[in-house]
Amino acid sequence: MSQFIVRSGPFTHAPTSVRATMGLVLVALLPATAFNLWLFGWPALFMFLATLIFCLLAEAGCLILAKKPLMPSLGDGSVALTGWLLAMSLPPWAPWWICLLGAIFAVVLAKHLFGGLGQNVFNPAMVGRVALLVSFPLQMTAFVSARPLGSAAAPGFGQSLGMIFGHTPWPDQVSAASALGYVKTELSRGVPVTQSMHHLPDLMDMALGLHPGSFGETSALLLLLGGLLLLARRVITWHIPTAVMGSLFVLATLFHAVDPGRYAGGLFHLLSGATFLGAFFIATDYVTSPVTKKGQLVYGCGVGGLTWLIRTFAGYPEGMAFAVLLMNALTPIIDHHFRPRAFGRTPQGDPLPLKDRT
Amino acid sequence: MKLFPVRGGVHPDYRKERTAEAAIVALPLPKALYLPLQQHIGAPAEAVVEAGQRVLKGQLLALAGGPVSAPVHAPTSGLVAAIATMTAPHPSGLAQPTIILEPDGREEWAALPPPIPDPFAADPAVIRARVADCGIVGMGGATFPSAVKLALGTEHKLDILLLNGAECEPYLTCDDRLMRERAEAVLDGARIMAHALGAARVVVAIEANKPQALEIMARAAAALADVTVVKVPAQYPMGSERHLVQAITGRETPARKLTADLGVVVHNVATAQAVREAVRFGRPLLSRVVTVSGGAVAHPANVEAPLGALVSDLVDFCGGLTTPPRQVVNGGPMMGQPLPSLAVPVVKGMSGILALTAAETNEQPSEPCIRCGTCVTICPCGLVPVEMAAFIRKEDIDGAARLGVQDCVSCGSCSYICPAHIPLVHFFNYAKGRLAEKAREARRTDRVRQLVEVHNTRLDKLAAARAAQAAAVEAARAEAAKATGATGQGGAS
Amino acid sequence: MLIAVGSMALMGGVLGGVLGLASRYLAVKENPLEQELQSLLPGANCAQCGYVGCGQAAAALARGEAPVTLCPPGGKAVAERLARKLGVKADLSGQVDKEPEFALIDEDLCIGCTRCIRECTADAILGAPKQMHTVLLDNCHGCAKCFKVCPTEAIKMCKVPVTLSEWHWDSPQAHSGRLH
Amino acid sequence: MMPQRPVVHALILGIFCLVFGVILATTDLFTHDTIKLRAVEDLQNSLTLVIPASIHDNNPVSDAVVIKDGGRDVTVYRAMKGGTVTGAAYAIEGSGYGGPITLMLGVDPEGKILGVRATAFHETPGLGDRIDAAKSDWITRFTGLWLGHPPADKWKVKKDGGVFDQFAGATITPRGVVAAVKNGLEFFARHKADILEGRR
Amino acid sequence: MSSGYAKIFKDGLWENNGVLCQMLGMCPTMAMTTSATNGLGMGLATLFVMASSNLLIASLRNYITPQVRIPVFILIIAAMVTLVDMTMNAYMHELYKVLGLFIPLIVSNCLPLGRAEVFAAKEPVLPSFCDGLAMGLGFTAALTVIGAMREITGSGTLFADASLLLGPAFKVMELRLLPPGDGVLMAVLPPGGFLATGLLLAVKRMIDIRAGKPISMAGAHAVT
Amino acid sequence: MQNYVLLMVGAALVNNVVLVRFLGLCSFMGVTTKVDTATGMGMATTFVLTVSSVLTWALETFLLVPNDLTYLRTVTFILVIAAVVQFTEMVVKKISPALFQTLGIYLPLITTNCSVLGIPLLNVEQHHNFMQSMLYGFASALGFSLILVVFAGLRERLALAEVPRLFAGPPIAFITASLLALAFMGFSGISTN
Ligand SMILES: Cc1cc2nc3c(=O)[nH]c(=O)nc-3n(C[C@H](O)[C@H](O)[C@H](O)COP(=O)(O)O)c2cc1C
Ligand SMILES: Cc1cc2nc3c(=O)[nH]c(=O)nc-3n(C[C@H](O)[C@H](O)[C@H](O)COP(=O)(O)O)c2cc1C
Ligand SMILES: Cc1cc2nc3c(=O)[nH]c(=O)nc-3n(C[C@H](O)[C@H](O)[C@H](O)COP(=O)(O)O)c2cc1C
Ligand SMILES: Cc1cc2nc3c(=O)[nH]c(=O)nc-3n(C[C@H](O)[C@H](O)[C@H](O)CO)c2cc1C
Ligand code: SF4
Ligand code: SF4
Ligand code: SF4
Ligand code: SF4
Ligand code: FES
Repeated sequence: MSQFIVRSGPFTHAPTSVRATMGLVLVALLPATAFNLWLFGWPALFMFLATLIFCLLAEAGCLILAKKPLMPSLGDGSVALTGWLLAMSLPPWAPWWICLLGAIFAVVLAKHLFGGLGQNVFNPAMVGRVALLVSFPLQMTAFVSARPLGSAAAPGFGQSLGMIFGHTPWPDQVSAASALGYVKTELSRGVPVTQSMHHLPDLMDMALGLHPGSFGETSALLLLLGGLLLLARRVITWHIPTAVMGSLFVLATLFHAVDPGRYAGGLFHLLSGATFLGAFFIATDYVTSPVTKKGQLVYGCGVGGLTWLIRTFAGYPEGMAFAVLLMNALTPIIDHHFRPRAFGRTPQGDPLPLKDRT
Repeated sequence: MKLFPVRGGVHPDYRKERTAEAAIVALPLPKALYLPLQQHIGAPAEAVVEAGQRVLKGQLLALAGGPVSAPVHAPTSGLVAAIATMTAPHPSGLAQPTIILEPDGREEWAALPPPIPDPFAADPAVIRARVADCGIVGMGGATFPSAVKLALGTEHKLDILLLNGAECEPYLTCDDRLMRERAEAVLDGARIMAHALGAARVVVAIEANKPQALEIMARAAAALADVTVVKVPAQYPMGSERHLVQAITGRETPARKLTADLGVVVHNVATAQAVREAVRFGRPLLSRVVTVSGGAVAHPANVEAPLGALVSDLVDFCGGLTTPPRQVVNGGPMMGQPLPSLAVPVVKGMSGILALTAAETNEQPSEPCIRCGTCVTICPCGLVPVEMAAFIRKEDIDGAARLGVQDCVSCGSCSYICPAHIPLVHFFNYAKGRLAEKAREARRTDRVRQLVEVHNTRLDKLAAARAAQAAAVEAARAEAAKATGATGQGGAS
Repeated sequence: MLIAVGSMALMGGVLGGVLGLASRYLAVKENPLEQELQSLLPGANCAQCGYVGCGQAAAALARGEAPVTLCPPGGKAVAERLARKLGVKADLSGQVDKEPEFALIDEDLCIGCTRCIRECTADAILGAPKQMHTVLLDNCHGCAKCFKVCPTEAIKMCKVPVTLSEWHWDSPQAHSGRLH
Repeated sequence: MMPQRPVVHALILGIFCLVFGVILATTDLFTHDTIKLRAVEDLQNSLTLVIPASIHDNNPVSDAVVIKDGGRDVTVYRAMKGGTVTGAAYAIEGSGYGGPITLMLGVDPEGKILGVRATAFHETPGLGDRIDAAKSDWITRFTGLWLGHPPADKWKVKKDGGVFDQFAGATITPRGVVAAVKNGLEFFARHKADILEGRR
Repeated sequence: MSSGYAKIFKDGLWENNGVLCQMLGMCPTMAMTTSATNGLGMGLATLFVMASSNLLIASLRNYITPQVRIPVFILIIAAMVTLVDMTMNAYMHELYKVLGLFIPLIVSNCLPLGRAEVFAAKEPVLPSFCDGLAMGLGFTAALTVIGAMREITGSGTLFADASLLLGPAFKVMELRLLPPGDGVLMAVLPPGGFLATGLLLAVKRMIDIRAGKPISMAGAHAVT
Repeated sequence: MQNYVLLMVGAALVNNVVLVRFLGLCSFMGVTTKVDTATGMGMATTFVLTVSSVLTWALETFLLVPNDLTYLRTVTFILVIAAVVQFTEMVVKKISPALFQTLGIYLPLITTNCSVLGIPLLNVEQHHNFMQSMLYGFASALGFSLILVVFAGLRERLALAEVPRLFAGPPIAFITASLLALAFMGFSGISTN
C-alpha cells in the first residue's frame, strides 16, 4: 500500500501493456514472414536472424551506455519489432554487414540518440532501410526470384551461411529486379508501361507473393491477414491503412486512365512494392504517426500520395520508405493542426457561444 | 427519449455484481464518530459546540463558514469528547479540525425544524434555506453545497432537473440500491428540487447496466407526468454532469459555463433523497449509503453509515480484509481518492470504500509513452493527454494550460487505457494544483500591493496632516509671537 | 573602368542616401536601454538565442525576460558585457525560490512596543501601544521586516501551512509523496 | 550619438563604394587578360586529352570553326598537320543522374574516336563519378570506336541490350554518356564536310 | 596583453569556435566538406577573407555610421572575396581550379559578417586581425575535421587530391583507408554533412563535460 | 506553363535550398526553435527572396552584362540586397507596427542568410529570364519556409523528448536535419527540365 499511495487515481487499469501491443504486431507479422522464409530459403533466414540479433545487441549496447536497465526495454518487444520490420524491408539475401549497419542506423541513430522508445521522430526501421538504400544502392536493389526451400534451385544450408556471412557467390541467374524497378528501368529506356507489364508476374502471383522484392513485402494477402488481425484486436485503426492505400490507388488509377503508357495502374501499385507492409505495419507505427484520427487520415494520404509521386517520378523505384519518413517529419505539424475540439470549445479553443434558448 | 452520442470514454470492467444484490444495511452505531469540519467544497464549517457538551441527534455541531459552505450535525446523541485535529479522509493525509462525538446509544433527537407541509406550494427560498440548514451537499462526489446549486433557478431559466443515476464508476452500487429500495423517496426529493429550481421536468438518467433500477424507477415514475426515466448507455464517464447533459439534450455546455446556462441542473439521486428528508421531515444529513467492496473485503456490502464512522468500522462490519489491499480508495476506482489509512471517518461525499488487490488495480510501473494515441481517442473532453503530459513532464505548466489541462475533469479514462501505464491523471492533477497555486499567489500579490498602497496613502495623508498641523502650529505660534510682540512683552507660555 | 567605378559610386551614394533619409524620416523612438543592449550583442541576427534577432533579444533582456547568457555567438565575452551593463551576476543558477512565510507573534513575549506595526507596510499587524499584537494571516506577505525589529524576539517567521483546499498532488516524477 | 544628415550616409557609402570600385576595377584591369588566357589554356589542356599531340602541329584553339547544328552553335577545334585536318574536338552534353554532363569528344577525320573526357558533371561520388578518367578507365574505352563499331543499335549500356558496361549500381550516368557520345559522332557525320573544309 | 591574444586564439579554435559554438557559417560547413581537402581549402580561403576584412573594418570603423554599417561591412567582405577570386584565378590558377567554386560563396557565409559585427566593429586593429585569423583557423579546423569524417566513411580516403591544393609535396597526405567503392555513400551526401556536424558537436560537448565545463544549449531555454 | 511548374517543384522540393543546396543553414538552425518564429521567418524570406531575385536580374541584365562588369556581380548583388532589406525594415517599422511584429523583425536576420545571395547567383548561372528568376526565387523561398516550419515542428517535439544529455540541443537538431535530408533524398532524380 505504501508504494502506490503517492499516486492519484485511477485505481484500475485496462489489461493493456506495451509488451502485449508489440507482441500482437509480431504475431501479425508471422504468416507473411514464415511464407517468405520458405520462399527465399536459408539465406533469408540467416539475414532475418542476423538483423534481429544485431538490433537487439545495438539496443542493449545503447541501454548500457545510457546507464538504463536492460530488461524492460529489451523485453517490451519494440526493438524486436524494429529489427523484424527492418529485416522485412531488406533484400532477402542481404549480407551480414548490411544487417549490422542497418541495425546501427535504425536503433542507434534513429532511436537512441533521440532518447529511446517513444522519443524518436522518425521510424527507426525506415531510417535503417533508407540509409542503407542511399549508401549501398547496389546491394539494396539486389533481389532474387523465388526459390522455395526444398526446391532444387534453393541454396543449401552451408552455401547460404557462406552467402550471408562470407564471400560465397550467389548461384547464377538468381538476381532479379523487383516489379517496380523493372517498370522504371524499362520506362527510362522508352518502353511503355503497358508493354513491360507483360514480363511481370500476373496479379494473382503478385498478391500471393511469388515475385522478387524485399524479404517481407511480397505477400500482399498474408500481410493483409496480419493487418486484419491488428484491426480486429484494435492495435491499429482503419484510418492509416485505408488512407495510404486509398490515396495511392486513386492517384495511380486516375493517371493510368489518362496515360496508360506512362503510368502504372492502381492495382499494380497496391500489389507491388511495400504497399501492404507499409500501410498496415510501418505507416501505423505509433511513435512516429499523428495521434489524432483526423491527423492520421491526412498522414496516410500523404504517405500514399508521396509513395506514388516518388515511384512515378523520382530516381528510386520504390517510395514507401521515403514517403513514411517525409510524413514522419510532418507529424508534429499535423498533430498541431488537427487537435481534437475540446469539449465545450470551438475548434480554435474559445468557449462555445451560448445559444439563445427559446 | 432520443439520446445523443457522447464522444470518447472507456468501458472498464464494472465488477458491480459483487454488491448489486446486497441490500442496504445499517451500520451498528460505532464507539465514536469523527466529524471533520470540512466535508464539502468551500469554506470549513465553524464549530458551535465545546468539548464535554452533550448533543442530541440532529443538533447543529458546526455552522456554515460562509455563503459556500455547509453545516455539520450530530448523527446521533452523545457527548462531544473533543475537538481535535485528525487525519482527513483525503490523499494529503493532512490533519484537520474534527469534532469527536461519543454516542450514548440513546438516539435522542433534537428539536428538528418543522416539516414543510406542502413543499410544492412552498416558496423556493424556503426550500433552499431548509436544504442549507440541513447541511446537504452533492453526494455524487463533488460535495458542492446543494443549496447554492438550488439557487440557480433565480438567475437561469431552467427546463430540466437531471437526476444523475448513472453511477458509471465500477464497483459502486449505492445509487443503484438507493433507486431500487427507495425509488419513491428519490423521485419525491427530485420533484421538490425541481420545484425549488423552477424546472418543469425531471429526467432520471440511469446506465443500461442497471436494469432493475431502471425498471423500478420507471414504474415509480409512471404515475408522475413530469418525470421521465431514461436509459443511457453504459459508457464511462456517462455520469459526468456535462456529458450526461449532452447525452440527454444533445447540447454541449460551453467551457467555463454551467449546465444551468443550458437550462439543466444535475443532481445525484442520493442528494434528492437527502433533500426529501430535510424538507418533509426536517432531518439534516446524518448518514449516507456507502458501497464497501473490492477484492480484499471479505463480504462486500452496501452500508448505510452515520457520518463520522471510521472506515475501519465499515470494513470490519463487512468481515474485515482477507488480504492486505494494494490500495484503499474513497469513491470509485476511476475518480476516487486514495485513503491515507483506515482510521479516517466517513464523510458526506464518500460513496464507496474499496479495498483493492494488486490484481484489481493492475497498477504497473510506467514505461515511456509510445504515442499510441488511445488517450486522445478516448478523452471525453477532447483533450490531448499525451501532449499535456509531455509539457508537464518538462515542468512547462503553462504549455499544458495552453493545451487545456484545466478542461480536464480528471475522469481517469486516459490513465486507465494507457498501455504504457503513465499516470496521466496524476500529471494533470499536479498541473491543475500548480496553476491554482499560481493564481492564488497572483491574487495574493495583488492584494498585498493594494494593502501597501492603502498603507502608503494613509501614511502620506498622515504625514501631510501632520505637516499641515505643524504648519498650523507654527503659524499660530508666529501669530502669537507677533501678537505678544505687538503688545510689548510678556510670555505666552 | 570608369563605368565600373562610376556605377559603384553612384549605387553607394544612392543607397547610402536612401538609408540615411530613411533613418531620419522613418525613425521610431526606441527604448535607450534596448539600444544600448543591442549594441552589446553581436548583431549576427542568428536567432539562436530563441529570439528573432538581436533586436528582439535586446528587448527581452531589457524586459528582464532573458538571461544574459542567451547568446551563443557572443560567447562568454558578451555575457559578461551584458551582465556588467545590467548589473547582474552572470551565474544565476544558485538562486532558489523562497517558500512563502508569514510572521507569528508569540503573545507571551510581546511587550506591545509597536515597532513592528510601524514596519509593516501591509497593515498586517493589529494592536495598540502596550498591548499584545497579532498578525492578520491573510495580509502578511512574509517580508520579515517586523521580525527584524522586534526587541524581544517575539516574532517568528513560519511556513504557511498547507490547507486541504490548497494541497495538490506533487508531480509524479517527484517520487516524494507526503505520505507513506 | 550625433544626428547626421542623410547626405553624410550617402557620402560614406558612396565613398566606400568608390574606393572599392576603384580597387576592384584596377585589379580587373590587371587580371582581365590573364584570366582570359588561363581560360584558353584550360581549353587547350582539355583538348590535348582528346587529341594526341602527335597528330597535329597547329594550335587547335586558333583553328576553330563554328558549326550550326539545329539551332545550336558548336565550336569545333580542328587539329591539323601540314595543313590537313587530322582530327576535330568539340564539347558535347549528356544528361546524367545529377544533371548535365559536359564531355569533350575528339574524333579523327573518319569519325573514329580519338578520345573522350568528362569536363564538368555533378554525378554522385562513388557511383556516377567513375566517368572521370581519374577515377576509372571506363571513359577511355571509347577510344577507337566509331558509329559502325559497335553497330548503331548496340550503342547502349549492357543493361539496355548494348555493349557498354554500366557501373554497378549506376546505370543512368553511363547511359547518358553513351548516348551523348553517339550523338556527338552523328553530329560529326552530319557535318563532316564542313568541318574538314573549315566552312562555317 | 599577450594573454589577451592567447584568449582570442583559444576562443577562435575551441571555446567560441565559429562552427561548433556560434553555429555560424553552416552553409560551407555542409556544402564543402565532402572531403578533408575541400574543407581545408574552403577554410583557408575563408581564413584569408576574415583576417583581411576584420583588419580593414577595424581600421575604418570610426568612419562608418550605424545606418550604413551593414552595407559597408558587406561591401568590404564582398570586395575582399572578389579580389581573392580574381587574383587567384589569374596567378594561382591550379589552386583556383580546386577552390574556385567555393570562393564567391564566402561572401554569403555569415561568419565573416558576424565577426565583423561582434569584434572588428568594436575592437582595435591588431586584435581584430588576430580574431579574424583565429576564427578562420577554428573554422578551417572544424571544416577539415568534418571533411575527414565524411571522406573516410564515405569514400574510404583521406585528403584525396590534397596535392592539387597544397602542391605535389603533399602527396604523402593522401591516404586510402578502404578499398574503392566500399564507403558508406550517405556520408558524402547531404545527410552525411548534418550527421557529421551533429556528432562532432556531441564530441565537443563530451570533451567539455569531461573538462568540467558547464554545457550550453543554444536556444534551448526559449523552448521550455 | 508546365516548365514553370517544374521549375518551381524543382526549386522547392527536389533541390531544396536548405537540404540539398545548403543555403541559409544558419537561419535554418537559428529560427527553428518555435513554429511561430519559423513561420514568420519563412514569410519574410519569401518576400525578400522574390524581390531580390527580380532586382538582381535587373542589375545583371541592364548593368553588369552590357558593360562587361560581371566581376562586380557579387559585390553589387549583396550591396543592393542588404540596403533594400534594411530599407524595407525601416519602412515597415514606421508604417505598421503590427506588420513589423509579424514580418519586420525577421528582416535583419535575412541579410546574413546566404540564400539571398545564393539564389540570385544560381539564377545567373542557370540563365533565367525575368519570369523564371522571380518564380525561382519565390519557389526556393517556399521550399525554405516549408523546411523551416517542418523542422521547427520537429524541434518543438524534441524539446519535450528525453534526449540524452550529450545530444540535447544543437547536436540532436543536426541529426534530425540529417534524417530530414535523408527523407528528402526520395525526391532526388525527379527531372525538372
Ligand atoms: C453558482 C454556482 C457556481 C458553481 N461554481 C463551481 C465551481 O467554481 N467549482 C465547482 O467545482 N463547481 C461549481 N459549481 C457546481 C457545479 O455546477 C457542479 O455541480 C460541480 O462542479 C460538480 O460537478 P461535477 O462533479 O460534474 O464536476 C457551481 C454551482 C453553482 C450553482
Ligand atoms: C467523470 C465524472 C463522472 C461522474 N460520475 C457520476 C456518477 O456516476 N454519478 C453521479 O451521481 N455523479 C457523477 N459525477 C458527478 C456529476 O458530474 C455531478 O457532480 C453530480 O451528478 C451532481 O450532483 P450532486 O451535486 O447532487 O452531487 C461524475 C463526475 C465526473 C467528472
Ligand atoms: C545517392 C544516390 C546517388 C546516385 N547517383 C547516381 C549516379 O551518380 N549515377 C547514376 O547513374 N545513378 C545514380 N544513382 C541511381 C541508382 O544508383 C541507379 O543508377 C538507379 O537505381 C538505376 O540503376 P540500375 O538499373 O543499375 O539499378 C544514385 C542513387 C542514389 C541513391
Ligand atoms: C502498429 C505498430 C507498428 C510499428 N511499426 C514500426 C515500424 O515501422 N518501424 C519501427 O522501427 N518500429 C515499429 N513499431 C515498434 C515501435 O513503435 C518502435 O520500436 C518505436 O518507433 C521505437 O521508438 C511499431 C509498433 C506498432 C505497435
Ligand atoms: S495512451 Fe499512453 S502510451 Fe498511448 S499516447 Fe497516451 S500517454 Fe502515450
Ligand atoms: S485528460 Fe482528463 S478528461 Fe481527458 S481522459 Fe484524461 S482525465 Fe479524462
Ligand atoms: S543569439 Fe546572439 S547573435 Fe544571435 S540573434 Fe540572439 S543575440 Fe543576436
Ligand atoms: S512579515 Fe512583513 S507583512 Fe508580515 S507582519 Fe511582518 S512586516 Fe507585516
Ligand atoms: S553560412 Fe549560410 S546562412 Fe550562415
